[in-house]
Amino acid sequence: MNLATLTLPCYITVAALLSIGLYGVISKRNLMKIFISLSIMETGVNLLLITIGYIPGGTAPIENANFAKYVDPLPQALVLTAIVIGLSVTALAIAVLISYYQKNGTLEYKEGMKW
Amino acid sequence: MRKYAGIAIALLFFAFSISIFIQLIPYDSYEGSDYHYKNPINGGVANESIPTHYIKETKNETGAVNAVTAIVVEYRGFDTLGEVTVLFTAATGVSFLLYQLRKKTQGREANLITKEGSKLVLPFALLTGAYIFIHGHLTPGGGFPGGSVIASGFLLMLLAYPKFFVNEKKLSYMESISGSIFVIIGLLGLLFATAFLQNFIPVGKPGHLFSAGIIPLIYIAIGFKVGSELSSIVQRLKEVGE
Amino acid sequence: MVNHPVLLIAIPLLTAFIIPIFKKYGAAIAGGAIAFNMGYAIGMFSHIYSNGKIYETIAGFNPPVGIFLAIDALSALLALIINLFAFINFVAIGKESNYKFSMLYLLAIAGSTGIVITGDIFNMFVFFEITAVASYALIAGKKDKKALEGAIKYMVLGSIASSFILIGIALIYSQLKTLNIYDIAARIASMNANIKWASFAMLLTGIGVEAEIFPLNGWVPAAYQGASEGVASLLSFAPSKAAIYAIARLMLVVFPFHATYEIALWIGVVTLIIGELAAFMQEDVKRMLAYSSIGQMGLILVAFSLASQGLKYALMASLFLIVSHAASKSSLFLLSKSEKMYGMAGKYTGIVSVLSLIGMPPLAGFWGKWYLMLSAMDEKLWYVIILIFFAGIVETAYFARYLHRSIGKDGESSLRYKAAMAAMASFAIIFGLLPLLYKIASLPLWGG
Amino acid sequence: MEGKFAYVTTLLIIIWIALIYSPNITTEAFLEELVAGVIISIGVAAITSKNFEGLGIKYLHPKRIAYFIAFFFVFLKEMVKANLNMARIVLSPKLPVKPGIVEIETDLKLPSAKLFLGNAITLTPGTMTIDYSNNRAYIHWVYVESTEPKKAGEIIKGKFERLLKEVSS
Amino acid sequence: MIEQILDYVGMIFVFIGSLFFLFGTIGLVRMPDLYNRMQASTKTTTLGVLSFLFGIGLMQLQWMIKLLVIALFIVLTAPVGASALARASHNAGIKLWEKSVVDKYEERKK
Amino acid sequence: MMLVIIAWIMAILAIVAAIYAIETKDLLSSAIAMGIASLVVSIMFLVLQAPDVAITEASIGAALTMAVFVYAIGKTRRWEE
Amino acid sequence: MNSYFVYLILSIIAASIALGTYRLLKGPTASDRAVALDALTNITTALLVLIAVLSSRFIYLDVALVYAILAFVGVIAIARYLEGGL
Repeated sequence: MNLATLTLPCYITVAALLSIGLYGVISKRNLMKIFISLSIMETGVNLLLITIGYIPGGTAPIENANFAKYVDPLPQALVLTAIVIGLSVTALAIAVLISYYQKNGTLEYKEGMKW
Repeated sequence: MRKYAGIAIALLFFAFSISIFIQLIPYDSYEGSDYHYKNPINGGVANESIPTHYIKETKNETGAVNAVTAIVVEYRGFDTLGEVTVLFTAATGVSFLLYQLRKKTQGREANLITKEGSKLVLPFALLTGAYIFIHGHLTPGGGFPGGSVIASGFLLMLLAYPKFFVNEKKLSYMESISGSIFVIIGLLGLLFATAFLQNFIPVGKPGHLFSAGIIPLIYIAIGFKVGSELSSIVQRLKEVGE
Repeated sequence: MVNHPVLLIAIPLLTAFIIPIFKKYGAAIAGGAIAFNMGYAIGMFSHIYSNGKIYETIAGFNPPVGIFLAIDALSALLALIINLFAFINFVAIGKESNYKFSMLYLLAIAGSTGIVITGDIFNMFVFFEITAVASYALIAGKKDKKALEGAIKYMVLGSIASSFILIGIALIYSQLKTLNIYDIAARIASMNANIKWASFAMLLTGIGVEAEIFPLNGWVPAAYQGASEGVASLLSFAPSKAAIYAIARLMLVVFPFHATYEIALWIGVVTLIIGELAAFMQEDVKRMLAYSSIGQMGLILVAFSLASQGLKYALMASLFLIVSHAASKSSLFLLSKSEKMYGMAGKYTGIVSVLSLIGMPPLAGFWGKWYLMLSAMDEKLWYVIILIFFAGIVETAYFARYLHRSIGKDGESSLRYKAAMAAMASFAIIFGLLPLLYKIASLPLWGG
Repeated sequence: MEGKFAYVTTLLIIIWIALIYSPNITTEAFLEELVAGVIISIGVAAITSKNFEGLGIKYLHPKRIAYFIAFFFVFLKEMVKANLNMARIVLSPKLPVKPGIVEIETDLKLPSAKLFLGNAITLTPGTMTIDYSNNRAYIHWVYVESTEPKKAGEIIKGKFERLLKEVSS
Repeated sequence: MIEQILDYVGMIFVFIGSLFFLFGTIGLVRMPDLYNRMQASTKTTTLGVLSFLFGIGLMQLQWMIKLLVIALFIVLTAPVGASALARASHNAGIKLWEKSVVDKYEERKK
Repeated sequence: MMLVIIAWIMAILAIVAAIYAIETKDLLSSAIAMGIASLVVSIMFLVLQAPDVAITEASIGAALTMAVFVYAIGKTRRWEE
Repeated sequence: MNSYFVYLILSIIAASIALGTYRLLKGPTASDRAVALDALTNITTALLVLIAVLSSRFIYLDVALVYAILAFVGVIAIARYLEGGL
C-alpha cells in the first residue's frame, strides 16, 4: 500500500461518501435529508467513475503537443451524463416534496408510511 | 434503533466497497495487451483498447481536440440525447407538479448592492456561459456547464428581484426548438450520411472554432436547452408559496 | 425502411420536444407519435421475425467504440408489446389529459422501448433514468397524498438503484474497458472474480428495484395505489417489463454462470411467495393487483432463470407470462377506475384477465404456467412445480373474492375507455391462440 | 438606448478577447473567435443592456476613464492597507475590536456608482456595507472611531466618493 | 534573468496570498460575532485570491490575461455576496456582539 | 506528489462535510455542507485531470443544486424534527 | 516552481482549510456556515489555479473562471432565504 498513490484518497472518499449517503437514507426520517443523502451518494458515484478512468501521469484528454499520456476520456463523458441526471432527479424530487409538504404540512414520515 | 441499523449497514458497505476498491488500484493503464476489443457485429478484433482508440482517433474522426466532448457528442451522442431528455422530463415534471400549488405572496426586497450587483454580473455570466458552451470541442466545458452558467445568471436575477420573471413562453419555445434541433441534426445524419447523429458536414481544421462538424452545433443547442430548462425549473420553484 | 430502430426513440423524443409549441393539440400529437411507434414496432417485429436480427450503429462508429442498437426477436417482441399497449392505453386515457401528461407519457414509453432495444449498458442506464423520471412525475401527477407518498418511495429507491447501477457499470468498465453488452459477455470470464461478483450484486440490486423483485419492491404497492388508473396500467406493462427483460439479459446472459442462475431462481421463488401471500391479504383492489404483479414478476424471473440454462420451454413460458401479465394487469388496472365492473366490457375484461392470470386454458397465462412446469420437470425442480400450483391456488382465491365482490350492474364510462380495456384483455386470448410465441422461442436470441 | 447598447457590447467584446486569449493562438483562429465573439456580445448586450441605468456613450470620455483608473488604484492601495491592518487585529492576542454599525451619507445618485462605492467599502476589510436606504449607507465597522455620520463618512469613504463622483457626474 | 526575477516576485505574491488565507481563517475562528467574522474572513481571503492569482500570473506570464479576468470576476462578485449575507443576517435577527458600541441599522428599523 | 497531498486534504474535507451534512438537524446547514462537499469533490476531479467534469460539477453540483435545495427549504421547513 | 515552496503553500492552505472547516462545524448560526463557505470558496479558487500550474495546463483555468462567477450564487440564495425574500 503506497500512500503516494493519487487514487487511494479518492477511493477512500468514494467509499466514505457512499456509506454516509446510505446511512443517511436508512436512518433519517426527514425527506429533505434523505434527498440530500442521495445527492451525496451520487457525488460519490461520480468520483468513483473518474477515479477509475485515471492513469498515473496522464493529463486531461484535450490534445496538447507537450503531453503524450492521457487519462481515459470515456468515464469523464459518462460522469457528465450522470451529473445532469442527478440534478434532474433532485429537481423533480424537490417539486414532489414541496407538493407533499403543502398537502401534509410536514416532511417527516411517520410510522404509517411503511416501506 | 433505526440509527444503529443505519450505522451498521453503512459500516458494512464501507468495508465491502473498500475491499473492492483496493483491488482496483493496480489497474492503472488501459494500454495493456488484453484490452483489445471485439466488434460484436462481425466479430472483428482490434489490437487496441477502446480508450486508446478514442485518444488516437478523435482528431481524425471527429475533428475535435477535446476527446471528452467528442465522446459526449459524437461517439456516445445517443446517451447525451437521453440525458437531455431526462432533464427535459424533469423540467416538464416540475412544472406539471407545481402548476396548481399555492402561489407565493410578496417577498422582501433585496438591498441595493445585491440588486445592482446581479444586474452587473448578469452579462458576464451570460458571456462566460456562451464562451463555455461554444468552445466545448476546444477547451473543457460544453453545453451542460455552459447552460448551467447561463441559468445561474438568471437565477441571480430571480433571487435579487422578487418580481423578476423570465418570459415563460419564450423559455418554453427555446427549450422546444433547441431540443428539436438536436434530434433533427441526428435525423439529418440518418438522411445524408448513414447513421443517426453521424457527422455530415466537413470537419474543418482541428483547433479552430469553426471545426469538428456538428459538435459545436449540437453543443450550442444543448447549451440553450439546458439553460432554458434549468431557468424554468428554478422559476417554477420560485413561484410556489410556502 | 423498418430497419432503423433508432426511429423508435427519435420520433417520440422529437414529438415530446415540440409539443410545448402546440399546447392545444398536445394529446393528439402525442397520440400520433405513439401510433407511429406502434406501427413501426409491428413492422420491425415482422421484419425481424422473417429476417433475423437487426443491428444499428449510432453516429456511424463501429460498436464497441460507438453505441449500437441490437434487436433480436425477443426484444422486438417486447418493444411491440410496450408500444401496442401504450397506444391502447393512451386511447383510453389520453384525450382528457393535459399536454404535459402526454409528454411525460410519451417519454416513459420511449425510455422503456430504449431499455429493450439498446445494446450498450450505459445507454440502458440512461433509458432507465428517462423511464424512471417520467414515471415519478406521472405517479405524483395525481397530486393527492397517496400519490405523492408513492412517488417519494419510488424516487428514493429509484435513486439508490441508479447509483448502484452506475457503480456496477463502473466496476465492469474498470476491468474490461468496454460498455458494449456483447463485448462484455464475450470477455466476462477474464474478469477478476471479486469485482465481477461485486458488479453483479450492484447491477442486480439496481435493476431489481425497477423490476419489482424482492426485497426491493417496497415502493410497488404505494406507487400503484397512489397512481391514477392509466398510469398504474402504464407502469404494469412498460417499465417493469423492460426492467425484467434487462435483468434477464444482463444477469443471465452477460453473467452466464451457475451461481447467477441459482440466485435469480431463488429470488424469483421468494418474490413469488411473498407477492402472492401479500396480495391475498390486501383489501384495496389496486394494492392487491400491485402485490399480484410482484408475484407474477417472481414467476417471470423463475422462467427466465430456467431459460438461461438453455431450456426452450422455459423461454416460451417466460414469453407467455410476460404477454399475459402485460395484457391482463394493464386491463385490470384500467378496470379499477371504479369499484364495480360495469357493463359487458367490464365483465368481459375482468373475467378474461383474471382467467389468464390464474392460468386457464387456452389463455396466454395458461401456456406460460404449463411450459414452466414442463421445463421444471425436465430439470427435476419439483419445488417449482409445487410453487406454481400454490401460486395458482392463492391467485384463484383472491381473484375469486375480487370477482365476487365487484361484478355489478351497468354504470357510465366512455366508450373509448371500455373498448380499450376490452382490447387489452383480448390480447391474452389472441396470444394464447396464436403460434407466434412458439416461433420466437426457436429463433436465435440473446445475440448468440 | 443605442449608447448603452454600444457601451455594453464594447465591454463584452473586450472581456471576450481576454477570455479567448491563449498562449499559442494563431491569427486565423483568433479572427474566427472574434467573429463569434462579436455576435455573442451583441446578443448578450441586446438582452442585458436595458438593465444598466445611465451608462450612456458619453461615459467613454477619456477623463472619466482616467478617474476610474485612479479610483481603481486608490482602491487597491486602501485594500492592501486595510488588509494588513486586519491581519494585525486578528493576530494580536487581545483582539482589539470595537465593532458597531454606523450610518454615513453619500451624495452619489446613480445606483451603479453606489454599487461601486459599496463594493469598495466592503472589499476594504474593517468596513462592510450592510444596506443602503436612499442616500444613507449602513456600514459595519470593526473598530468604530466615530459614530457621527459626517466624520465616519470622511474616514470610511476616503477618496473613493470624490473619484466616483467625477466618474459618474 | 528577468524570468527568474519574475518567478521570485511571483512566489512572494503567492506566499502573501496564502498568508492572507491563513489570517482570514484565523479571524474566522477568533472573532466574536458573525459580522466581525465576515469582515475578517471573506474580504481577507478575497485579497488573498487576488494576490495569489497575480503571483501565478507573474510566474506564467502568458496566463496573465485570463487570470486577470478571473480576478475581475472575483472582485465583482465577492463583495456582493458578503453584503447580501450581512444584511440578511441582520434582518434574520442575528445580534451584534454584546460589546458593540453602536447599531444604527437596528435603530432605523425601529 | 503535490497533487496527492491536495487529494488527501480534499478527501478529509469531503468526508467531514458529508458527515456533517447528514448529522446536523438544521437543513440549511446541511445544504451548505453538501455544497462544500460537492465543491471539494470537484477539486478532486480536477486533480484527477478531468476538467470537463470539474466545471460541470462546480456549476451544477455546487451552485445550482445548492440553490435548488435552499429554495426547497424556503418553501418547506428548515428544521428537522 | 520550486517544490519546497509548493509544500509550504500547501501546508498554509491546509491550515486555513482546517480553520474554515472548524467554523463550518461549529456554527453557531447558518450565516456563520455560509461565511465559512464563502471563505472556503475563495481558497478553493486559488487551489484550482494552483492545480492548473502543477499540471501545467492552461485550459484548466476555465474551471476557476466558472468558480469565480458562480461561487456567490449559493451565498446569495442563502442570504435571500434568511431574510425571507425567496
